[in-house]
Amino acid sequence: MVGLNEYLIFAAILFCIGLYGAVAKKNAVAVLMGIELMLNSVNINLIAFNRFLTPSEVTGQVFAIIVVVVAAAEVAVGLALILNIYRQRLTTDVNDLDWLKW
Amino acid sequence: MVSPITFWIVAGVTILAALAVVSLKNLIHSALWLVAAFVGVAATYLMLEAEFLAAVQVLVYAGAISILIVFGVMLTRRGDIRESNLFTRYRVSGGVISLGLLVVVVSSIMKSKWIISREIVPENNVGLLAQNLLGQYVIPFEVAAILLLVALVGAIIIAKEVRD
Amino acid sequence: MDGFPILLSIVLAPIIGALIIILIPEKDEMVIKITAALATFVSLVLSLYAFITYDKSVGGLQFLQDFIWVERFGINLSFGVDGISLPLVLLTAIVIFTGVFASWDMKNRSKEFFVFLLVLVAGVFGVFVSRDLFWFYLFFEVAVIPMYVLIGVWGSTRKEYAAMKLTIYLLVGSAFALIGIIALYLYAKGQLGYGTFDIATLSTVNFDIAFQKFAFFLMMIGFGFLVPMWPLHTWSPDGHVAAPTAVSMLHAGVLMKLGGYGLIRAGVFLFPIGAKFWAPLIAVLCIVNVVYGAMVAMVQKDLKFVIGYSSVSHMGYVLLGIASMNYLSLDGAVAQMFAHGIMTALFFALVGNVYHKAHTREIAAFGGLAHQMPRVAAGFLIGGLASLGLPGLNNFVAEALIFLGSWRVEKILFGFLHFRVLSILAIFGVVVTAIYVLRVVQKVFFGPRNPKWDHLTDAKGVEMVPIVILVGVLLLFGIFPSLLIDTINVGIEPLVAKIAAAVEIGGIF
Amino acid sequence: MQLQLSDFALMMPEIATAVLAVGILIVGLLVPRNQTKGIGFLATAGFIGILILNFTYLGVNEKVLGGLYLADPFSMFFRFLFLTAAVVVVLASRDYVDNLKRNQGEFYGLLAAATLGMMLMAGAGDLITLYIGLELMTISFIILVGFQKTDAKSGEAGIKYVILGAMSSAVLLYGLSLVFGITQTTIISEIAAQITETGVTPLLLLGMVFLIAGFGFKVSAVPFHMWSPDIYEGAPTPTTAFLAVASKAAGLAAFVRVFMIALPGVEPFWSGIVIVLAALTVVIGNFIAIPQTNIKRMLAFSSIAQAGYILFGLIAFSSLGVAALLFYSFIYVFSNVGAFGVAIAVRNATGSDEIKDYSGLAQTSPFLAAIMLASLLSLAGIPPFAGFVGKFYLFTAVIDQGLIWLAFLGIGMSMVSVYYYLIVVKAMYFGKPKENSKPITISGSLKLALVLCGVGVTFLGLYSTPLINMALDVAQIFFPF
Amino acid sequence: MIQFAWLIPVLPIIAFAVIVFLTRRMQMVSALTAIVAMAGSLIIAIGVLVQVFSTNITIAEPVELVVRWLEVPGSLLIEAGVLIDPLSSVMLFVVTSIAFLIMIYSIGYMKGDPGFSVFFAYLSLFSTSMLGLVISNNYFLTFMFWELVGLSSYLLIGFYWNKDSASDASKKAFITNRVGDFGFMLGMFFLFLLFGTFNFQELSVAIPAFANKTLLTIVALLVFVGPIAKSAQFPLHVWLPDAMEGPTPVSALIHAATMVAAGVYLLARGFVLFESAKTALLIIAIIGGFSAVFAATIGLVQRDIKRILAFSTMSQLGYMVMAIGLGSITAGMFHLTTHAFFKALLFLGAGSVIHAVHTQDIFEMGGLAKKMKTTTWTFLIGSLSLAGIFPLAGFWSKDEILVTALNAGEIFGVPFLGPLFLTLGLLVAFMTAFYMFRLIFVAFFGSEQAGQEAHESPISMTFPLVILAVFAIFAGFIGTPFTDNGFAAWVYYGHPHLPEPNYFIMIFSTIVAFAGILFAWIIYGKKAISAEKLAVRFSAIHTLLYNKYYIDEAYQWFFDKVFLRIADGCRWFDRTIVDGIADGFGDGLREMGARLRFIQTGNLQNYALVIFAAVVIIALWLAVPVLGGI
Repeated sequence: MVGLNEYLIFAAILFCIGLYGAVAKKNAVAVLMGIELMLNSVNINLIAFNRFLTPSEVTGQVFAIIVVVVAAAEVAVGLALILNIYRQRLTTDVNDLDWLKW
Repeated sequence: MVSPITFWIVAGVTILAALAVVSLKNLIHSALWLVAAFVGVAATYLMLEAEFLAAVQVLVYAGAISILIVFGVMLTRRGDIRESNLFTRYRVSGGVISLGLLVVVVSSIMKSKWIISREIVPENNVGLLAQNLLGQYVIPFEVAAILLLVALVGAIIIAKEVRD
Repeated sequence: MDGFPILLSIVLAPIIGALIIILIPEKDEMVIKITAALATFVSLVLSLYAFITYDKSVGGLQFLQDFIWVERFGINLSFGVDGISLPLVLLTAIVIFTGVFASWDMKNRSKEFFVFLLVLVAGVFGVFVSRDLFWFYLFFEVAVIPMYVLIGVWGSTRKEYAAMKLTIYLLVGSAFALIGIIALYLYAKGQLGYGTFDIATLSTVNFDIAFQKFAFFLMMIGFGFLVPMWPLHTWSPDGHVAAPTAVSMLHAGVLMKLGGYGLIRAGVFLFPIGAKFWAPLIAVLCIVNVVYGAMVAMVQKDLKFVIGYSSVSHMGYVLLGIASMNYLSLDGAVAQMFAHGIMTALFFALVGNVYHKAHTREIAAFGGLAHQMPRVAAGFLIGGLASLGLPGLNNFVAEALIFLGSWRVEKILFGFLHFRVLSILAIFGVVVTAIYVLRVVQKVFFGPRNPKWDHLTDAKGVEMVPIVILVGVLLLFGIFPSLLIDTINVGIEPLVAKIAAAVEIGGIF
Repeated sequence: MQLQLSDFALMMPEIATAVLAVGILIVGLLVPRNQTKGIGFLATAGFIGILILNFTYLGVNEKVLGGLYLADPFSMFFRFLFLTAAVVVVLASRDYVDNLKRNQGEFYGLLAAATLGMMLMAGAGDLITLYIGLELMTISFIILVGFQKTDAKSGEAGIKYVILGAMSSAVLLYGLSLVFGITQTTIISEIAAQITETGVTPLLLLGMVFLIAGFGFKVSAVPFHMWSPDIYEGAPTPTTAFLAVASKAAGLAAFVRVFMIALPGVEPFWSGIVIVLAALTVVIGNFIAIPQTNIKRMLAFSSIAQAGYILFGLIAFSSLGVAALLFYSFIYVFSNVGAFGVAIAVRNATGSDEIKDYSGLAQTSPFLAAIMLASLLSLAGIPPFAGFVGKFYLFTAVIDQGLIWLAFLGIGMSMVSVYYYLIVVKAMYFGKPKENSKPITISGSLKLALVLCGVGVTFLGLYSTPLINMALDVAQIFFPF
Repeated sequence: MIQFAWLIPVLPIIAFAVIVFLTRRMQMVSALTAIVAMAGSLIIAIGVLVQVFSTNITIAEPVELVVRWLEVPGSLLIEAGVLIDPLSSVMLFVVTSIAFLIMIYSIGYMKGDPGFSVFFAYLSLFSTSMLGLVISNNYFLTFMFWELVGLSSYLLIGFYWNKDSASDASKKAFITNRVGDFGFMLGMFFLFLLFGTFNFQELSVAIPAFANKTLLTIVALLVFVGPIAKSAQFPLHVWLPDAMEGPTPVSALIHAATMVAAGVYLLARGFVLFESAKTALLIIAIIGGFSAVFAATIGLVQRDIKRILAFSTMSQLGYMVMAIGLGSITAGMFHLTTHAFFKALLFLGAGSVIHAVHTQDIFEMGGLAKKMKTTTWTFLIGSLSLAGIFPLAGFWSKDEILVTALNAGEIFGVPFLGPLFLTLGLLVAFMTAFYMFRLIFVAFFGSEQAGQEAHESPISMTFPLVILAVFAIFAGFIGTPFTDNGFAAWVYYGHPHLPEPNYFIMIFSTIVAFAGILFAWIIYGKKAISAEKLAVRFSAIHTLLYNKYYIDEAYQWFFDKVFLRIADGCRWFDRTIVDGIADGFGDGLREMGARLRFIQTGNLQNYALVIFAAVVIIALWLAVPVLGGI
């Protein structure tokens, strides 16, 4: 029998992997990928809660849909920005983006 | 209810795919593994009897987002693709913090007790979802539309090449 | 003039003057100056009117005006003056009026100068006429920032450093006072059931001993920065030196008095027990002020530094008067604030005059200046004599009252140091003052004619206005002190009653 | 549950703003490129109209869709704030927009969209609405930050903002999901009741920590502030101004709403964290501001510090505290936009944001210098400007809770802030203007914006009564007793 | 007349104001204004004197006229009041008359000086202060005028302020007096503390009833510090010789006749205090006696005519102080009165000489007796009076002091004190006679100096000389032991002690005086003994005396090497330590900011790490108490 906790832990692992990808990869696109993983793990959380605790309602799923929309929008804007910066500096390495500091 | 074996297989594959995404050095490979991870998540949704979400997941993520990402990879290609996805100097510290977060979250989860509902998922799950989205949750739904519009306009403004 | 808002007008006159000046084109310097003079003249006339018509037989706060402001916090814009604040209002009016004339030769960006100067003085007036602690504090801070600009733009000698130092010091000081005021407000709210910043109402609250100790400490540090109490004083000589003439006058003449006034109003009056507890510390530090300030003044090379440190020394007397906490000494403290204000304004007006013409203030560079500038020399000598407490001039009366008051204190500090020892040291300060004042007078003004300074012209015309007025005031209240002291008495009386009613507790030492 | 006609009436400001946003985007597409002046007027008029409309909601306290959306004094106050900010920013961005070659309509449209997002955050009665509002705002801002495509700094700021913003929203979202899971509801007012029923669990606290991180990011509280100096510096100045005041206020609105309404039960746990964060914010923000040489970056650190002060109001956990918080957030609009407005003017004239290039501003452009002076003094909390009154209320609120040390810290750091603000004043007033430097000419609307800000900080400094009374009334909804 | 007594000090101040504000440019008008005002005061003073002696006003039952001056309810009442009794009325007469004469003299002496008007203004200011000091009815007012005479003295000593020596001297005078005033003030405050009043009359009732004699002694000694400085007693005498930098009429009026006597007057006025503290009285007598001898020894070798007179003044003041210390205000005041006249005469004579020869060194003068007849004769009369030659004024007053000294043993109950003080007195008498006649023999009768065009001074200068000479001869007769109802019957403390003629002392003191004159004649008149050889023989002593025992040098050393160094140390401490800490604090904060800014690395992943690290840390922080550890 798979309980709620297993799903939550699964989501947590996914979240942390995504986080690791987001902070440890040079390529801005890879960073965005990591973020997507994090958002997905949240969705697992939401749907699992919905399923186990309030199966007769769909609040969690509604929330998850919204999250999906937001994720899509963020990626779209993010990629546009990456494209823009690539045109200017010919790099997608986030470590090179340190003109603004101190 | 889903059998534990199915769950563990799906979860294991998804986690492995995610690990591959963050550990591979070739961005293309990472992107492909990301698609796999998204599919795994969709499978998880299915196990949780959220069929509509699973469909959305496959369509939006595995389809649209992955394509967007590949698109991005193509546009930003420079140098050797096999060395396109390297680690930063936060390889270790990032790992420590991620692991720390994992420990904190998991230990908190382990201490939680849930009152599991005995109710079953209603048949007309998708219909209910539709009613909710256009009824009670109409505001977020409408705003999401505006949000997409904004993102669209923004992406165009920013990505459009300047010709001066 | 019944019903005429005298105090409000005193505060508003400079502000209106400033607003008018903003509208005048920069090139019409004369119009700007006349406007400034007129605005301050209005304040002066009204202050004089208030001073003369204040009913001493009734006493208390008079010329009251109230505007409900933030009702739910108990903040009211309320004005009123009593025997303590009235002389200080008059002092401010005199000093700023003469200050405008002392800056008559201002040529560089005079429009901005007078705008800031008038805003500054409006703040100072506001402090003295406010009966509401919130506005008291607000007006005080209004006075600080114009000072920064005034010193930084029109000053001299490390002006930017001095301006910053002065501003930060004053604000840090006021920060302590602000915390004290808020704590006081909240405590009183707990007791009264409603919030109020009205000083008179707050004074009826029974603050417990622990709170009084705490709150008075905050006030002591806060206003101690302004007075300035040793070792929080170093901003003041630097500030004095750097500031342009009128600002030095206002700064040393009036701004430092805000500290003494605040300490009396928001310190001793509200927390008599706390005051008794901390008084020994103030007493010890103020003696350091007096003697050490005078000693440092002795070896200064810049004329303004001498006066700056002499202010430190003289304000020590004010603190001594407050620390002694009796009728005579508090009377003397207020009188000393007035007297020192006039005296030091005179000094700065004269030094400014000399500096403006000679472009140096180095004592060693001068000598025999009385040949070229006899009037300035005479004025400086009179100021010096006032400074060293010569009878017949206002300062003597004030200092004598402080000494007499402190002499009466029968307290033993640290278990062995009799309070009277401090009084004796303070009185000895007068001797040291005489030494450095006369040395400076001699070195600058006496001696053979120095042809190097033959191009200097004596003070004349408009330049004489500050000298004549300030000397006149020194003499008037020096010869007829009861004109001033009778008013102060009326103000001090309730304070003394409050102190007498307070529980006697051991001091800090 | 369906949307009723009366619900539309309750949401008119939001709907109007949505219409304005979309409308401007469309108009922007239709209008020929050389006749875009009207868009600015349209945006200004639109925002002013909505601002006036908003006043008709004075005293309204209704729920929409069973509490999913709230038309209460709190949301009304924040709408008032956002719209005021929008009006002055739109006015102030005039000179910037005129210099844009294209996308002028989009600039105003995105501004309106961001405003809509903020309004939703303030009015949200459930977590989903709150989240989507937050994202609408964030994404609009991301685009506005990266708007200056030709400017590499702007692009870099955009990327930083999108990545960090997405990460923070992931964190916030994770927290929201946990809260949703524990309480099985997304309706904020019902969460509290659920928590009293189930009690405090470790996972709830963890969720709370994630929420603090998420909201802390939006209000730029240390250590979640790291993004803001870079983004503030890189973004176009009007965007920075709007970001600094409105985005922060919106984050604060959500923060207050969630923590005061949904999580009062765990107040003992979060108050300690918020105290530490606020103290750190005030200290770090002020310290790092000292050595800055770029005015926008300096103002960024200063605005971090200001966030710390504002959090004092949350810490106080009293109606006085909330009122002080609201009051301060509001006057902060005038203070900050005033300062940024001058920065826009100077940037337009000299092409520089460096403080040393402000030298002699008081002589070439006394009006700009005076507004800058008033704004900076207001930020520093010096009377007679509004910042003083705001800080006064905030400190009163925390001292009332017995946190005197925090008040001391706050005031002490204010003194530090005076130091670096005065460095700008020093440049403007003490410095000599460069040779043959001409007075800076600014457009009428920027002038109007600056006058509004100057009048705002002065008037509210001297006569804070109407605003603080309003804020106190609003705070009643959190502490009705 | 008594009801107008308050006008006596007021008239001169009016003259001062008129001169300063109106007539500064009209020299003669200024002088006349001052003189007319002074004459008015003189007339009133005479009227008061006559009325006091014709009605029954005594020191114990004086007349007081008061107005409220400064009041702090329940704490302090200071009145501006005049106190008319024989003591003050005599003093008023002395001051007004001498001031009047000296003003007349000054017309001639100051002629052509650019500061002519100012000079008269200052003299008027001085007169007001001095008369106010004399006439006031309480310590506080006395103190105020006491300081104001110090101011006038400062202004007048520094009258030639373009000379560095003059401005130095004026500064020295003021500061030295300040030190004295410091003590006076403390004593006065003690009186107020103990008795709650400054009023002389009220104190004279309260003090004798006060039990704590030790405290009274301290108070009395503190008050006495004032007179030590003002009357140039050891060790605060250093200013007086330097004060001779002022114009000679000033030296005559202020530094010989009146102001320096104020100390003696104060001792007399407040005698009830000293009387109640016998130890203090003895110390006063000792200081007075010592100063008398001390100054006289210095006077023996000085070359400057005014300095000789200055040390003589100091010596004579010591005499007076000693007399009062020995319990007789009658003797002290009597000598004060006669001394005022003959010492003023001597100074004016000296001024006349200086006016003629433009030098002050007596060895650069000589043979003046032939050229300046009036001056010589009057100077001689003054000198004889000072030397105490029968029957001139000085004889009678000195005689009374010596009689008092002889009785000193009885007052203090220590038998040997009588002979001791008598010996001191006679020693001073001898030296006085010697140095005065040394002066006369050298300056007036010595060989003429080549190229000196001395001639007699104008009438405005010689007229006062003659008048004062008359006083110097006859003033003593008001107080001889053979006069009934004379000085002793007016000015006394407690009960009048009408002096019995003591022929032994009369004769003996006359012999001593003649011995001094003879000795001077042998050395300087006949030149039987070479002064130069004596000086070489006793060179150590001579150098010591000539340099005034090096006391000025000691003070100067103290001021330069100790006082200024301490001051410099304070300055250093202030700038380096106090300011350094404040500045260092500010710099520290700035430095902290400069370092902290580097946490903002500009790397977005770093920022993200910070965010998540913070989340983990906060969670762990909460976990410690809540979860009992993870």
